[in-house]
Amino acid sequence: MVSVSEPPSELGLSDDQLLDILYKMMLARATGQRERMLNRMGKAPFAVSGEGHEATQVGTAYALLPGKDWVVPYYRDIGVALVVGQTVRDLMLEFLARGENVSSGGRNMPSHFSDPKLRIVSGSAPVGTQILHAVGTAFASKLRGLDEVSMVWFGDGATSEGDCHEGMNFAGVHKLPVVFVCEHNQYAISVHWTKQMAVENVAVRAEGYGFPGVTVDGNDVLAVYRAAREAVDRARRGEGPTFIEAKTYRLVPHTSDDDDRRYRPREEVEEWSKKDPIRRFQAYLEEHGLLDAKTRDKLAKKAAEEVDAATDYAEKAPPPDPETALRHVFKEEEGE
Amino acid sequence: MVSVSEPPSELGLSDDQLLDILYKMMLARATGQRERMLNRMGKAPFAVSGEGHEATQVGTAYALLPGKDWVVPYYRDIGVALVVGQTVRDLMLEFLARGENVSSGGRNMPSHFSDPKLRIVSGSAPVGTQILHAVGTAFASKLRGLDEVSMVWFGDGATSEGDCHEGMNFAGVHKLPVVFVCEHNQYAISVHWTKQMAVENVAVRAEGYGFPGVTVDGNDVLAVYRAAREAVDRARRGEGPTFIEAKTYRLVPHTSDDDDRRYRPREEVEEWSKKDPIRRFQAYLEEHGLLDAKTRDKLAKKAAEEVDAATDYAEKAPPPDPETALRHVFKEEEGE
Amino acid sequence: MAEKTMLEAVHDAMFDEMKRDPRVLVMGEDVGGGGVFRATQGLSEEFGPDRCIDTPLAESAIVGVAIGASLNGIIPVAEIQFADFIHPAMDQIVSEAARMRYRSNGGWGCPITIRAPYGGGIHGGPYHSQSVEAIYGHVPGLKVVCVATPYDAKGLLKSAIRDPDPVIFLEHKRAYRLYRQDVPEDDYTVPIGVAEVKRKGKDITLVTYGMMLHHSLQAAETVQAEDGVSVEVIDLRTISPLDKQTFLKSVEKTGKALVVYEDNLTGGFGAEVAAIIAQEGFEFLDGPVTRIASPDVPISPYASVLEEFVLPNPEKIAKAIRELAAY
Amino acid sequence: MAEKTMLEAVHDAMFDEMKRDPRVLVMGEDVGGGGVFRATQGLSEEFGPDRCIDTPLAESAIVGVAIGASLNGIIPVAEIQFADFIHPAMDQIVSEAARMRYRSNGGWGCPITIRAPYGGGIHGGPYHSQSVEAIYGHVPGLKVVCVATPYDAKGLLKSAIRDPDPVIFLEHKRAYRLYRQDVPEDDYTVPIGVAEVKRKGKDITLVTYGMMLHHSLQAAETVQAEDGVSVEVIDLRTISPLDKQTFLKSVEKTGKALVVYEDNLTGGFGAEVAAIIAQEGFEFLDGPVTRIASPDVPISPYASVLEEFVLPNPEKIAKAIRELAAY
Ligand SMILES: Cc1ncc(C[n+]2csc(CCOP(=O)(O)OP(=O)(O)O)c2C)c(N)n1
Ligand SMILES: Cc1ncc(C[n+]2csc(CCOP(=O)(O)OP(=O)(O)O)c2C)c(N)n1
Ligand SMILES: [Mg+2]
Ligand SMILES: [Mg+2]
Repeated sequence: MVSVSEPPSELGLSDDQLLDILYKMMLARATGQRERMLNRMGKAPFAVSGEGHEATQVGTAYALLPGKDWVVPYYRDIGVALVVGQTVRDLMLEFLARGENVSSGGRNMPSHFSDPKLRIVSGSAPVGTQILHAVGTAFASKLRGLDEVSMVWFGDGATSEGDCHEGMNFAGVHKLPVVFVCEHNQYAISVHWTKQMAVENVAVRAEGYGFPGVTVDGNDVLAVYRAAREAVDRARRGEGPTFIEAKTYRLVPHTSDDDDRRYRPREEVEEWSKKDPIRRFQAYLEEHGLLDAKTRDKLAKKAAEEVDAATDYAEKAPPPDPETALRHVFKEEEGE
Repeated sequence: MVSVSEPPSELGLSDDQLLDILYKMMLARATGQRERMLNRMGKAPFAVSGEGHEATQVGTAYALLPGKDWVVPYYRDIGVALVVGQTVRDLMLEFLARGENVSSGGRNMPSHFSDPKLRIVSGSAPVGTQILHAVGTAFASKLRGLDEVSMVWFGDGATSEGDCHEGMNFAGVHKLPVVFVCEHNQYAISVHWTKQMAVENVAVRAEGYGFPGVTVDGNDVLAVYRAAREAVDRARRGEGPTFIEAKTYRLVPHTSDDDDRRYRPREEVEEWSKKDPIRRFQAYLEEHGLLDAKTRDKLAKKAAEEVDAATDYAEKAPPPDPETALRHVFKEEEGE
Repeated sequence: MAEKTMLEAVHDAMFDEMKRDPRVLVMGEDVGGGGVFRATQGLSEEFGPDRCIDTPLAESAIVGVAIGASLNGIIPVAEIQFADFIHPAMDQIVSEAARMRYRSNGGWGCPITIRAPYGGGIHGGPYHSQSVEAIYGHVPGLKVVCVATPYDAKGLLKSAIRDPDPVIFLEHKRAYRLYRQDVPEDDYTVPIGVAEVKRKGKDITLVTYGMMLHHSLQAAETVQAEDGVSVEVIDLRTISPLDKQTFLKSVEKTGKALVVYEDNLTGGFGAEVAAIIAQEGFEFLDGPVTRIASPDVPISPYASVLEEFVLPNPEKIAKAIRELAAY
Repeated sequence: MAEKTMLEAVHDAMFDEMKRDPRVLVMGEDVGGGGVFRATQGLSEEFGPDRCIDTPLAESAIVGVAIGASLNGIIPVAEIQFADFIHPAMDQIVSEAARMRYRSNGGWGCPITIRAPYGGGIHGGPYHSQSVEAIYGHVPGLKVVCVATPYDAKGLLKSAIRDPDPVIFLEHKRAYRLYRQDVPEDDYTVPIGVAEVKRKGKDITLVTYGMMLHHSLQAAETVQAEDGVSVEVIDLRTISPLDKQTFLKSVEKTGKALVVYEDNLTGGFGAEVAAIIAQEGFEFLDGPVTRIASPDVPISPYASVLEEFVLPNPEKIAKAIRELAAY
């Protein structure tokens, strides 16, 4: 596994950017936690968050040019959505299925991010289908001679789907500017990765499609960022796809419908809590003199306030008008 | 590429078996040729044959125990069907869609082999679906503790389908006794393999599923046999799947509906005609003193006679009774 | 006899069949740990992980491998976690499972059962709410069951597992824990392809299945009480093979037919029921063959207000009954 | 104006649209070399291999990549080589293309066209003969066209390519070279969602589409000549959105409806047409809404005698017309 030990300066990130990365991770965590809390309070029927995946999500998305590059996330990617420009308010409006929400106007389940102006492609629930969409946006970029990059995120379980194979193969044949990010959290709901694949590192499959695959420590945000950066640069240079496997862990159940005590030993969860990517990055920044307790608390407070404000706003926002259920099946005439 | 140069005795095949292998190759060729001729004469609307693939088909199938092992061919596999026990008469009855034909009673297109007593699994036309069926028969063998092996054949184009990936992954995870045989003839109809995959040897993909992949000269019947033999032995020992990529070439158009002059330079076809697997094996046997012109002619004559007799029989056999079109949608009660 | 939910009944049918026949096994995503709905709870512990198999996340493989295994002496009960995720397996189901017997002229059979929880009304949004029965009810070679009650679920799932041909077994998610019903512990089966009159009536024949059975029964009570309209409610239970005699006989008596289904109106399976009545029951009809279903939008949008707007419910059904009764 | 086959008309529509709009491209298996039916003949030469793209053999990828490309300024015309091979792409079509706009509340659109040659009567056996329109006609968010004549093919394919939403464009294989018809060289379109009365009549309304249009027209001539029965033949052309006004108006006039389709009877799209007539046209009806379709077996078995036994043809249709006329 690639892991980062060198000083942050080597990565070309400014101190502000490093703190911004930390903040986005904290914000993603706080948002996910709040959503799960609201769910437990009975304010929303469903919640799914990426707690534990923050390094992977923020580290990869941070390598993109927001608004220019194509973002094709899956349901766990609160961190991705925040990095490329969605606000917590956007997410809370979506979470509470308010009419105003930009992702879907209350039609899709929570965490099915969509935002045309940010080039976040609307996602569905069937696992893995979005991989082909990212290959498609990248294909269009190439055909149109645009130096955009497409990035797509999915889980370890998703690698078993036919669409994952077809997408990687298509991307390899056409040498497309697409980065595949596998957030390998070792489980597909209750199914351990050893029942999903017979290889230690699924990134080795990339070779069979004619492009590089790398395995990184998905809880090390700078290692992830470096791998993503290289992949994005490579793609932008026209050298084709890269597959990034980020080994991580979700610290919470699969969704609000799941009880992970059935299948994950508490010791394992404990073990991984110690590797918490946020605490780890904080320690790293402290070590390099870029963060102190005061700043950390300030950031935490800021994140909490942002989440509070967004929650307040969203709770007050009205649900969609029932009749809107009939709209947008097909394109509407102007003025309709 | 693995290629065989050692004397035949090293392979554990008797002289009789070597001649039988040659005969099966010649018979497959003669059958395919006859079918194409009958098609041109207007006696059948469709023909698809494996001319050029005989070494790959006969060499792989020869490693199986007929009636015990599971045979999951695709539409090009006349050679496979003959090796595991179908007769030319069976094939001709199928080709002419006679009611008596064991494969389908005139329901499936020609060369969609099926024979329950020989454990040849009925195939469809959608490319690659049968790969999962072979994984399924192998799964059952393993669950039931039976030392059967399943072998499945498909083209280079089929490797692009999701089912191919899902099948190989499933087989890898469960370490199943299945052998994947890719008859890599470099084209999927008109599409050259370089538009199908971005790797020189598709066998490298096996590694990503946790089992070995080998690339062999698919026009060298003994090289193919050796690879298949090893794979079958491995599978039978419970050591899991093997992927065999046999590089070969079809010497004729894709099917009777195809005009390959549109997409294949004549020189390329010429070049490969020189590598004809049958002539090559004949030369090899002659070199090792196992074949002379007389025996060769005798075998050719025997094949021609077998094909003649089968054609005669099949031409006289009646078409299916129209009303049978309504039967066997579901299992019929005894005596129905 | 114990009171069971439909979910428990589904579980029990698998348990019993696995006990009865060592060839039966269960396979699918997360089934080893009991499944996301807990339908396979305890099967792995009782019968071992080799008979309750966690597969990779790949629906085409689940069905395709089940097909192959079924050719070699196994009787697989394949679970698709949500019916919404059955589409990647479409080709294996339609091209392969459904045609194995036909294309081999009876040579091969494919005795698999594919279970899939389906239907809306559970805040599942457009990817955990779909009805898929119309797609498969149209495919020759498949049997399609849509269960809605505990008793029927157990008896029909046993029939499905024992059936020599592929059965798509659809369990309405909202009916899973809706209520308890006496379900015999003893072995019994409910035959595939037989509808049941779940409520007798004389003014209108209401043909339905799945969750809409419960909504329809409720609507029938309401109109009986409030309007004195007597509705005969027929639960198809199986949509393929379709038991048309039962509803045609009823229409002969009532002269009026209302078909209620949760799926989108256009091209839903209720269209077939209505078409049969319009052709074979034409002489009995005293009014238009009426359909109540969801409008033609993805079923269903997530927000409660949207979902309620879209799905048929007892009020919408009662309204349709009144209108038809007044015709 | 030149006489063209339907196949040529399909080709010309793509050619013209690629010329007119640089965003339009064609992708699929073997399309670069002209395609197995030659529908894309010469497009690669004219517009370059980047606008006529040979894809890997993977239908889900063909559709899924087309979807993604359509989000980024491309207007893909994706070819599925035979409609029988569309099933592996089912999930991408139903879960993704059809719902992209709805689930994003109008934020994203998916302007793709998926062309697929379909239908039987060409000795194609059960895997080169299927009708798939019922599956897709049932899915909200998809438009579904079934063409059967050269003029309509060109005009409708242009409309499909220009449509901002996904269109499943089904071309009946047996109609490809059936006959020639005057097809304007000029730009013209035929609107999606509008049926056409292809033959005027007063005794019976016959609703059909695809190859059955031709068989129906022939049957109508026969019964006119032999029995003096006057049949109005309506070609739906588009099955979704469905132009029900055209056939309801006709039934109002004739009082009798015959629905003819090639697909399996049960759950075929004709069931929807019959159901609409039975509900909305009930007051006009003087006889049972009658359906003629293939029996419920895989369409179609390969041997000629079997195929002929299964598929509807002019004789079977004429027989049904006579029976309905005599009702
Ligand atoms: C095609 C499909 N099958 C099944 C499901 C149900 N399901 C939702 S998430 C999930 C597990 C996904 O695991 P993974 O890809 O590892 O992502 P993770 O949730 O672990 O981040 C499953 C099986 C689905 N959404 N889509
Ligand atoms: C799912 C599917 N898509 C398309 C086709 C049409 N088709 C038939 S054979 C073929 C090419 C197959 O190529 P390959 O797998 O290399 O086998 P080969 O014919 O070369 O032996 C295609 C595209 C099909 N049969 N099934
Ligand atoms: Mg995971
Ligand atoms: Mg090939």
